[in-house]
Amino acid sequence: MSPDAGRNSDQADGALTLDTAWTVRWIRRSAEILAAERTALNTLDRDIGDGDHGENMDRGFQAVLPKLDGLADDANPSAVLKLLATTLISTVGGAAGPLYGTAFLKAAGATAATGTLDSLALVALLTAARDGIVLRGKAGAGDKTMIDAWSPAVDAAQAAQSAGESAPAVLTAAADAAARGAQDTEPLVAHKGRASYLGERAIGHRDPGAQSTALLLRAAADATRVMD
Amino acid sequence: MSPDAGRNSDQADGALTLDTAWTVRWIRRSAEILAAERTALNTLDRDIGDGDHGENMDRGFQAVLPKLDGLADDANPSAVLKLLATTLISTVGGAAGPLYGTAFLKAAGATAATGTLDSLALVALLTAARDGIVLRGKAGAGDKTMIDAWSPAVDAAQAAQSAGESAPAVLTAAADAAARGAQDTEPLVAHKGRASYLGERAIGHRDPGAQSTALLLRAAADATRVMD
Amino acid sequence: MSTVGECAWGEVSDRSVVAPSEWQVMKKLINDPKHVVNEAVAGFEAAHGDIVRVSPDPLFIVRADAPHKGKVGIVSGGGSGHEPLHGGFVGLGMLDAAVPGPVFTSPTPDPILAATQSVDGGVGVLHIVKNYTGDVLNFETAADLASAEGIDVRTVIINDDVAVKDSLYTAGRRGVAGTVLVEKITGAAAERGDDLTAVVAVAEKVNSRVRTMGVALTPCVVPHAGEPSFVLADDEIEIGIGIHGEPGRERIKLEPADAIVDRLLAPILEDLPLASGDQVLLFVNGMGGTPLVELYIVFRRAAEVLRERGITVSRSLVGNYTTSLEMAGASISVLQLDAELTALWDAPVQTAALRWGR
Amino acid sequence: MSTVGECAWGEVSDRSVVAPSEWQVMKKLINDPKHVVNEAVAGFEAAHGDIVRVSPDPLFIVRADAPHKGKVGIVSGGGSGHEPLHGGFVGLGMLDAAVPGPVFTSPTPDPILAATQSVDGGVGVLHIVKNYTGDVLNFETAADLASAEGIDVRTVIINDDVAVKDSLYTAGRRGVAGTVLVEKITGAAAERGDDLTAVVAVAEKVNSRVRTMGVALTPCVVPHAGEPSFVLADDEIEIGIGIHGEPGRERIKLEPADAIVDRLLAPILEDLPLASGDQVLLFVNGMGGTPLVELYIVFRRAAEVLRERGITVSRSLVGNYTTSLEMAGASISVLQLDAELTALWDAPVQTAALRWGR
Ligand SMILES: Nc1ncnc2c1ncn2[C@@H]1O[C@H](COP(=O)(O)OP(=O)(O)O)[C@@H](O)[C@H]1O
Ligand SMILES: Nc1ncnc2c1ncn2[C@@H]1O[C@H](COP(=O)(O)OP(=O)(O)O)[C@@H](O)[C@H]1O
Ligand SMILES: [Mg+2]
Ligand SMILES: [Mg+2]
Ligand SMILES: [Mg+2]
Ligand SMILES: [Mg+2]
Repeated sequence: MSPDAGRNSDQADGALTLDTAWTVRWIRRSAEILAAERTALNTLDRDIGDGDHGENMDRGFQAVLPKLDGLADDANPSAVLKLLATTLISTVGGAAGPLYGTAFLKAAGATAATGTLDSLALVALLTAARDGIVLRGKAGAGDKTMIDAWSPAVDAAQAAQSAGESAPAVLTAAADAAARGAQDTEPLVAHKGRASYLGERAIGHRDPGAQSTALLLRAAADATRVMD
Repeated sequence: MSPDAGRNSDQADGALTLDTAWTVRWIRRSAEILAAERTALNTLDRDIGDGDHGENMDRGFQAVLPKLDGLADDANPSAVLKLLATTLISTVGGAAGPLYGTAFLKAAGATAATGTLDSLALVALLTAARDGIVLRGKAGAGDKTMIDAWSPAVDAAQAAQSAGESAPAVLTAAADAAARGAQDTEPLVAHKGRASYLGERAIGHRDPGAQSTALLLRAAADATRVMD
Repeated sequence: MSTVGECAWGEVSDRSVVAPSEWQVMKKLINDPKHVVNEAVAGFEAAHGDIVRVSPDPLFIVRADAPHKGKVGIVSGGGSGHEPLHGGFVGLGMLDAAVPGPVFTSPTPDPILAATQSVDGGVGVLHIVKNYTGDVLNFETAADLASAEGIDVRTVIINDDVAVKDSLYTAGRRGVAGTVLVEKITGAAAERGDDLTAVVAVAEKVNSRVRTMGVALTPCVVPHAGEPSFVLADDEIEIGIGIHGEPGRERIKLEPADAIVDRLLAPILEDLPLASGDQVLLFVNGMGGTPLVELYIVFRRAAEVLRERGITVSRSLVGNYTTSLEMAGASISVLQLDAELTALWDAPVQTAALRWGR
Repeated sequence: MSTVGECAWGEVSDRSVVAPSEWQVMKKLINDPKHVVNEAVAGFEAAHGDIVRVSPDPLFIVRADAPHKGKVGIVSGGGSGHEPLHGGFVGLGMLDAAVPGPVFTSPTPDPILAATQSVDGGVGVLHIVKNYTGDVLNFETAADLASAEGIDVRTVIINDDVAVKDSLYTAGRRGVAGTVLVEKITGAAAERGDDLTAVVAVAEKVNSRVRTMGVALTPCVVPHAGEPSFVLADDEIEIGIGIHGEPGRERIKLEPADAIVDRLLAPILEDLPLASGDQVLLFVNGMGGTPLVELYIVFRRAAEVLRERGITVSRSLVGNYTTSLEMAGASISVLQLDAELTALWDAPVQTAALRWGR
């Protein structure tokens, strides 16, 4: 697959199909945003964790970029997500590595035989990702973790899909909900991860993992539009 | 000997004799001045040494104070100086402990059988002290050590004695010369002690041991006058 | 407020790559923040080649003579920055391998798996894991992968830190300095030939009998962050600090050492069912930046408090064994001994950081 | 400028007694600056009662089983604040007694004399003295007094620090971290039964073959002073620092670790007549406040430079063994080995800080 394969997936109606090229663009855009937000994520994590979340995410997404060029020409979105998952598992470390790794592994599983993702497939992808994180990390809603961005995103995606929205619109709804969800972690006390050691002192700080989730879903929505 | 034995040595002519009581007053006054100058001496030593000279001197002179009360009633100046010497040796530590200890041990030797010190005996005392320090520390003039206060003091005392000055006047001359000598160490490079490691960087700083010598000799002059 | 950024470390600005001018203001003996762990491990191998060898990629430290046929392998690991934990404890009578992650970040499953394979003597491998979400998850994945390859892997999670309430509402107690004691004693059990089940039982026994509580006086600076991990006022200390600079129970004004020791011991003694006549191992651990002379002042008071309760300190350990880079502070661990644990503690050990009987 | 007084330690005002409010702003785990040494030594005895006992007044630390009839006694000492030097090296195969002075201040002759008497096994006692005027003079007086009592005392002055020019115009080279190597190897010679002359010869041989050079990144704070012993700008380091914070050769801008190592090694290799094929012991010593991970980065480069010159690092030591309280920094020592020195280095040692073979 050529590096700029992502450029040629426009459809006749002007919307982009969510195909392999979109999946690759999603990862590229995520890497871009995470690099730019690296220090900001570190700072969030320093406030209520150990200050490495931006570092960890940046390391993982930088590691996947060169591998994208080596994808088979007939790779489907699921194959791309699986590559992302295994790369994150083997390069991110910390709590976020296995959690995001499992998320994308499950997402790959949920989209296995599909070449192009419609809104229903997108909802399945997001749901599987969220469920994977819950399976590994056992966090519930309101525990002040990345789940508090993922769950509203899944709900919003589901609602948009039920309302008959296009796949890009479903993603935008998910991204918006994740951003709100991340923001809404600020008043919470944490019950999972390092921030749980802080008790009341976590109040007023945004969860870094919820924030990185919001950034990833924003990247997914961005990737439905042509970028330069 | 009662604690205020030092108060009763006035002579008919208004001058004080340099007897045992004077020796005791010298030590008490030294302890007082060194306690007050403790931090200042530490600071000088921090600049070109290890910052403990005030601490060391204060510890030694505080240790001798209670022992003064236990002096035999017939103790002569030499016995008092010997008590000072052994106490300094066993409490001061560092370079200053053995050096001042030897100085006062030799001073005690030089005044052995005397009950009252005249100007000649005083000069002998100061000379013996200085020579003791040279014997142990092997410093010469201009090496930026306490010798650079002691040697001018000995010279000034000798000159004053030759000119027929009284013992108190001899001490004042010695104290003045020591103060100038201490000040004159400022432009020097050190060749002995810790300051020698500094090379050129010692220039501009006063030697702490020279300064404490100046303070001790000032105390000796002070002790020739009645204090409250 | 005193942040290290304001004083010893200089100002470090935001950046996504480290420009040559920027490491110059972070006051550490390093070359490039990105190479700290690799270079340190290379130096470690150069210094202790008689005891360990290093696999550079995936990165792990392993006993020079591993694997031992018929001996249970013991693997630990976690973020770097806690040295000598864990690499300094690889060797006869303690760990078979250690897997260092980036500074304060768990290693990924790949090197854990590789280390597990390299120490497998055919009778199973124990993973000793400090209770942090990242460590637990990454070791879990590695254990799954190793099991899939037919290696019998068991895991013991260390959670000795009484600063954190162990409840459904937290990630649970953290694993801190008590880990050293688990590694030593469990390593001795494996060395004497215990099977995997017995080795696991020893590790769990030590973990259930050791409690730790720490204090920080100053923060530390993670090389790639370049800024202190938290901020303490000139007269503030953090009671119950974790080993990555995670906050603890409370922030208080500095007190005399004896008062601080009493504060650290209280929750330990509340939690550990010690009776008069019991024997303990008392471990005063330095966080990295506190001089030994202060650690012994802490030990003095801790031993005194235990003695007053009729408890005998029959074994002791004092030093920087589970550190947080250059953080100033200390932790106190109390391990309730019995004849078995005492004998295993006394058994020979030959590692870079702990050695006796050999 | 970064002074510790401005950041971690708070402001400490002039004072002649320590008021309760004042220790609160000096950020150390201590009770009262005046009791630091006594309390630390009490804690040391509590922790290591199997190896040492302590005489509280006059204050010295002595092997629990001293004196040994027919064995040369070995005594060292000096100011406190360099722990584990010297107390941590008392025990089988190393020192028989250590005499700790106040922080950074030589002990007086009384405790040195008492320690000498307590380890006299009838065949003489060696004083190992670091070359500082205060140490030299106080040990000299003690030796005179001990000789007067019929004890055969010999003295070896350690001066391994190549930072200071050894000339008539200075107090001569200082004794620094190389002292640890002298104490270990000389202790082994005494333990195997060498007589006083032979023990002195071994000590002098080690001293003549070891060279050290150090660097400081931050100052330290002497408890009774309450202020840093020197001031370094945020981006400055001091090359050739002494172990009391005495200045060294030059103050330079912070550089990468490898460049600093090269600067430290250059004068050592200039001074020590090493040839390709020679074997050395490489000792990277931490000043107290530098994490182990950095010391191994230093070791890595130092070993590399030696290897490039065809010199084999056949023995190594890495850790905080001769410290300056919490000072950040390190020193590198190179000891030219031969078969005898290697065997004596490898001989059993059982002390609080250095232990193997037992
Ligand atoms: N049990 C959990 N379930 C879901 N998310 C979690 C859990 N524990 C931690 N996290 C997420 O991981 C983030 C921290 O990731 P990161 O900083 O990379 O790892 P670490 O905490 O190991 O340093 C947290 O902000 C939180 O969102
Ligand atoms: N060889 C010497 N001869 C004379 N005086 C010396 C010599 N070495 C050091 N001194 C004096 O001792 C002083 C330092 O004393 P002090 O600080 O108490 O001891 P230390 O240097 O051991 O800390 C110096 O300022 C100097 O005057
Ligand atoms: Mg983190
Ligand atoms: Mg001094
Ligand atoms: Mg982390
Ligand atoms: Mg001194």
